[in-house]
Amino acid sequence: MGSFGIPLFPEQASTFARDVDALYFFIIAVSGFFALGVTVAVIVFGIVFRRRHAGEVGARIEGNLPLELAWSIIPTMISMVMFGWGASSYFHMRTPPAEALNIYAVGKQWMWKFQHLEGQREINELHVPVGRPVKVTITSEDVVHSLYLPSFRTKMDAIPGRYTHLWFEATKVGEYHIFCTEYCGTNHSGMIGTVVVMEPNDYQAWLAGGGVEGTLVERGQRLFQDLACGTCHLDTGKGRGPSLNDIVGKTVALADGSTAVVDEGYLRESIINSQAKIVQGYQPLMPAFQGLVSEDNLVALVEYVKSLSPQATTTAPAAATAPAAPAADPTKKK
Amino acid sequence: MSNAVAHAEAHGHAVHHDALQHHFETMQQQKEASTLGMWVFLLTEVLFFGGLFFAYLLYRVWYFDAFAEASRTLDISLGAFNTAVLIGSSLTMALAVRSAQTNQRSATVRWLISTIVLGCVFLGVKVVEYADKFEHHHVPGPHFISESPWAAQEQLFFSLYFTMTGLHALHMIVGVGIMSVITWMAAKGKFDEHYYTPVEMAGLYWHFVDLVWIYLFPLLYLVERHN
Amino acid sequence: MLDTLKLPERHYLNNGHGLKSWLLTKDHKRIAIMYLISISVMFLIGGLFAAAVRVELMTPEGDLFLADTYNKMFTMHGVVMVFFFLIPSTPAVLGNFLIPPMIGAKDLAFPRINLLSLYLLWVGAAFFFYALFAGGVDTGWTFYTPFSSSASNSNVVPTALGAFISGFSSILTGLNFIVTIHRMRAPGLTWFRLPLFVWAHYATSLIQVLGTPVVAITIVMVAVERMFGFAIFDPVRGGDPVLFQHLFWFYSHPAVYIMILPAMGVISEVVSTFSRKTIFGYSFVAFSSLAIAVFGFLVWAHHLFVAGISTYSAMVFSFLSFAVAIPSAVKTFNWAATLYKGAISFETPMLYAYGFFGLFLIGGLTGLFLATLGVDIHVHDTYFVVAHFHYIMVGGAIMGYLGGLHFWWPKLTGRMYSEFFSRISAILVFVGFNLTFFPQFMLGYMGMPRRYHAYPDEFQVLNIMSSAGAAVLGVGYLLPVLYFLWSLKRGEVAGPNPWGASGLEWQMPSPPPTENFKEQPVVHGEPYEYTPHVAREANLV
Amino acid sequence: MSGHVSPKSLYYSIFGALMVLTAITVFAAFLNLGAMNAPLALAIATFKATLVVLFFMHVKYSSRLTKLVVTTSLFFLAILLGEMMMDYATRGLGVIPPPLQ
Ligand code: HEA
Ligand code: HEA
Ligand code: HEC
Ligand code: CUA
Ligand SMILES: [Cu+2]
Repeated sequence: MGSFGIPLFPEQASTFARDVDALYFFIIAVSGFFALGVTVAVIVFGIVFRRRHAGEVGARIEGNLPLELAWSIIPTMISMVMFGWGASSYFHMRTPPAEALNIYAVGKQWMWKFQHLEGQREINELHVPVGRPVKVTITSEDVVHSLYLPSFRTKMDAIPGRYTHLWFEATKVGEYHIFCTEYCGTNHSGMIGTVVVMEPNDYQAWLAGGGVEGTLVERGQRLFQDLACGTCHLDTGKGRGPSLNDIVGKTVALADGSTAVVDEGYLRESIINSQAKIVQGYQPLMPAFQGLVSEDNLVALVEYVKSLSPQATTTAPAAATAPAAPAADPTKKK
Repeated sequence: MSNAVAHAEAHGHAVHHDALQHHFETMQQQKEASTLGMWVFLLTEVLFFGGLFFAYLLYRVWYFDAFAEASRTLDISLGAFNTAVLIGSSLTMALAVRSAQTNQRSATVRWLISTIVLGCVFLGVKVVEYADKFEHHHVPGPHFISESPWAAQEQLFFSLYFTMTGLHALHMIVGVGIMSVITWMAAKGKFDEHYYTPVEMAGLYWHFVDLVWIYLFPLLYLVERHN
Repeated sequence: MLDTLKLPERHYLNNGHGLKSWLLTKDHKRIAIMYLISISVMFLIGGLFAAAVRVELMTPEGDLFLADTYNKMFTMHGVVMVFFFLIPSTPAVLGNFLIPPMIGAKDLAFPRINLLSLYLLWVGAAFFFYALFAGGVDTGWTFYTPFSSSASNSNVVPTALGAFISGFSSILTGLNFIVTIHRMRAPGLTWFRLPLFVWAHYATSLIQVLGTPVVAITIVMVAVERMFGFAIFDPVRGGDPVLFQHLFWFYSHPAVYIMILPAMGVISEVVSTFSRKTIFGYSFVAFSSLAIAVFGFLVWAHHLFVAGISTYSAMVFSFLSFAVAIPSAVKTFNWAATLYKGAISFETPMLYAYGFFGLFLIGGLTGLFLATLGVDIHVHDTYFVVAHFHYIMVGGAIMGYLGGLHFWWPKLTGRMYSEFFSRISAILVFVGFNLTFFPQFMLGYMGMPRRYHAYPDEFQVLNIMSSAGAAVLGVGYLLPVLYFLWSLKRGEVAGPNPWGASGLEWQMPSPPPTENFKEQPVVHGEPYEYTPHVAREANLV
Repeated sequence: MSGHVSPKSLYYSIFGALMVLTAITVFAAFLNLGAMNAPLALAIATFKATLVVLFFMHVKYSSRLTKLVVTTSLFFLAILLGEMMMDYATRGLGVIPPPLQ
């Protein structure tokens, strides 16, 4: 790809790429039209109406209301098209399909750490299968970073203290750049890596090749024991803390009268800073694990707690988002 | 604003007042310019504090319990006392402006001095409160100590508490400074019923400082006092 | 005709000699000249940092500077250019000099405050230089937390205080303009007879007084966090680092209009003068300035599309970002229409105006790419953004500023510069500029992130083009310094109105006397009157 | 040109009102009004602020321009608080807007 040896476009390696590029070309066309129109107009006027003798003055034209209206309304309407198209692709990019593969990414000065549910952990390298939606849950251990996959046309900031998400579906086997695009200090430009898109079989083989510590859930379970979470969180619900079975996807009532939906962000907050949201009927007894659990381990804990809600994590959300999936479909067919 | 006209020479008369600067045509124009300038300045102040208030609002919604807990450690009687003092100083300030308008020189000076005194009382109480915070290690940072389960988020509260009240106190110190100059000018008889803009401008500033406190008091001291 | 002209005997430049007569002056014109010198120095310094950035980026490896040094280079480049050069540029130099005469006043409403705001800029710059010599700062001009508040170990607080103080300078300038424009207009000069330059500055001032305080308090919050260990944005104690971004951009998006609106005001004056025609759709151009100022406050979070804001608010902010583009569109079309049936001549200021059209169009239109959610996800924080804002800030705002400087130089100094060299420089700037920054759009879409000290090899060709362009651009910017200095002694005497322009300021002698007008002018007509009759009176024929 | 001179009694009664309102705020803070505590406190504060602005700061008797400046500041303050809150308030709503679901 490219012209005169100068590359012009990054590779199109995800389902988003065509969509985003098409939108890009549309805006180029509109902009080109206006830019050329105005440029040609001012040049032509400059030649045709050039001053011919020193005392010449221009015609007295004060303005023209219909013209003013036309050139405010037409650009408004055109820009609404851009807005609508841009917004719909944004929604698409922000709505991971329910069946997406879950991968966790933790940014840290200056590296990317990825964890697969199967237990594989990697640094500055991310292996994903082709043709399957992948959802990456992102956070940071220190400052703000941003996970950027140019060939997939997507990026998302990694924010300390929070989970953010991005998703993509790779369409081409190959190796592509990973960049950190939020300035994060000295070695910001070194915080780069490679995303390796593999055939599903190769991916399975690759997954099988590692995971000495067991799957993410297993690691989480071990942590759960090591940190003695189970002393309070009994399955019976009779412990000092609420039972953690089947809570994901549900709405919990909080002590201050409000409610919260249990998702990964909520679980993370409940562990690291449990006092922020107190479950109704319980005391703020749970110690804050802030600083005691690294982001990597938190991810494992969260996955483990999620695994205690088997319906929610497999069937329930799929049902909830099922109607959205077909809506996303048209953009998927190439 | 006020210092733009601060060099004014006094004892004027309506036609061509000595306090009129060369680039203005009339006293009326000069006064209107100062008034507008002062109001625009206060407008910037509103947005200045606006940013802080938003931070406060957000964290209070997020960490209500922590804020309630931290707020209970503030001394409500000192806070209420200070509110009364500050409102009182607004009254004396308003009366000072009124005396200037009606050309009562000694009354102007008297009210201005009362305002300064009340302002200093407020600052004094603030010093007592701050000292108490230091003593109890309620200053956010490495030395912060709190028994409550919300220790971390309480630091957000105290950070905002110190920033907000600190900036407010800074405004008061500036105000007391300005007021001292104005009192001195008033004592020297630089103002009359045609020219009292500096007193009026100082007044607007002082009332604004009062306004900020009117919000700070319930937001900081009264987050949740029942139970 | 010009040989018969003489400089006036008494004018603001020779009314008082010695340093003290300058440093303690209350004359808006002298203050403007001091601003001119100050910001020119800052521009050269900022430009040197840019040159360093461009030299480093000629090769993919980070070989010339250490990564830390590079980070400090672009940070200080951005800080200097934004806070100490572009924000003060047109308003504090040209606005300061011209607003009083344009409205028939002797001075700004608060001359001492005007001087104070110059001093504040100096104090702010002093803080910045302290930070520079103490080892620099490496946060990027955006000071994002928690990097700035807890991770960086460079001189964040002095730099931030420098920006804070220069912000106060900016607030005071804006305040002064607002009051002056409201209260000091000559009899007969109604709002709709004001030059569009004044309208543009009025809108600019609104942003300055409304936006700057918010960034000031944000800086204070970062400073207390850094200095005292307070927690406001600290995620470890529950703070939200993204809150900083909201507060920062609440100011910094409107601030980009502080940079462009005054330049737009200049363009209105220049286009009208050099086509000898009234501005097409005067009231639309005037109101679009206000609309930009007000709408400009509604769109800040378009810098946060991938920063974890909610999907809904991203929609709203994207939508509003398109809305803010419309008034700019209106302005552009009206300028083009003004040329229609004009009597157009191409002296240097007009060349700059034409350059402005081309570059502002590209810069503004690429703003639409960024405002489009789907595209911004891809190009956010890549060189596409860098190219966008250089097109507007360097291509648009500086072209406008330089055009204005050439346009009013005879008024400022009483003398003409070399028309030959100034045209060369205008062309060099235009060509060099495009060579520097157009490749960056391609780099950005290719995916090259900004603030990168080293980059993958495939980006090198475009980077070399960009660096080559920067050298041309540097020469283009250096030339004016030379011929302007030359003109001070050798330039032809310009006379009060060398361009045959219609504004009130051209009725003063050049350079003007300290009090601007001997008699308070009274305005009877509309702005931009170019009838043959007026032309004759202005000695055009 | 002395501007509006308010009677002293007005100032004293405004002062009295402000003191009473302060007392009410403190008193109300000790009542358990559930979710209403904060809105009430803010409403009282706003009422007090209005009194100060209108009477102590003479806005009631000031030019239209002054009133305009006051409203402008409130307008932009509302933008600041409102638009930022909009982001935070809608973050919890998930990604798919209900109508599209
Ligand atoms: C003077 C400075 C200036 C100006 C005037 C603008 C003007 C605009 N900017 Fe720009 N911008 C910056 C300086 C500026 N910007 C800077 C410095 C940054 C990055 C900061 C950083 O991160 O360091 C930035 C970043 C930036 C972003 C964030 C990008 C990102 O980080 O991901 C966005 C997103 O929406 C944006 C949009 C716009 C828009 C829509 C306009 C509009 O106002 C443009 C309007 C003009 C036109 C549209 C052209 C004329 C119109 C026509 C010819 C008619 C045709 C029009 C239509 C069909 C609508 N800008
Ligand atoms: C008014 C604002 C302004 C101006 C005028 C400029 C002017 C220039 N800028 Fe910059 N720029 C910014 C505002 C501005 N910039 C901002 C806000 C950033 C973001 C910073 C951040 O990320 O935090 C940025 C970032 C930025 C980058 C990205 C760095 C990165 O992300 O890693 C680059 C890279 O090319 C760049 C280049 C240039 C160049 C080549 C010029 C040229 O136009 C400069 C030309 C001027 C001179 C060269 C000096 C004068 C001439 C001489 C002294 C002669 C001698 C010199 C030579 C012969 C070379 N700028
Ligand atoms: C000392 C007792 C105690 C320990 C140890 C403890 N918790 Fe808790 N936990 C609680 C209590 C009490 C609550 C309910 C109040 C609240 O929300 O903070 C709770 C709430 C939670 C919730 C939110 C549950 C819901 O229904 O919304 C999660 C998730 C959780 N804990 C996970 C953990 C994990 C993981 C660990 C170990 C790392 C752990 N807890 C250790 C006492 C404890
Ligand atoms: Cu991590 Cu940049
Ligand atoms: Cu912007």
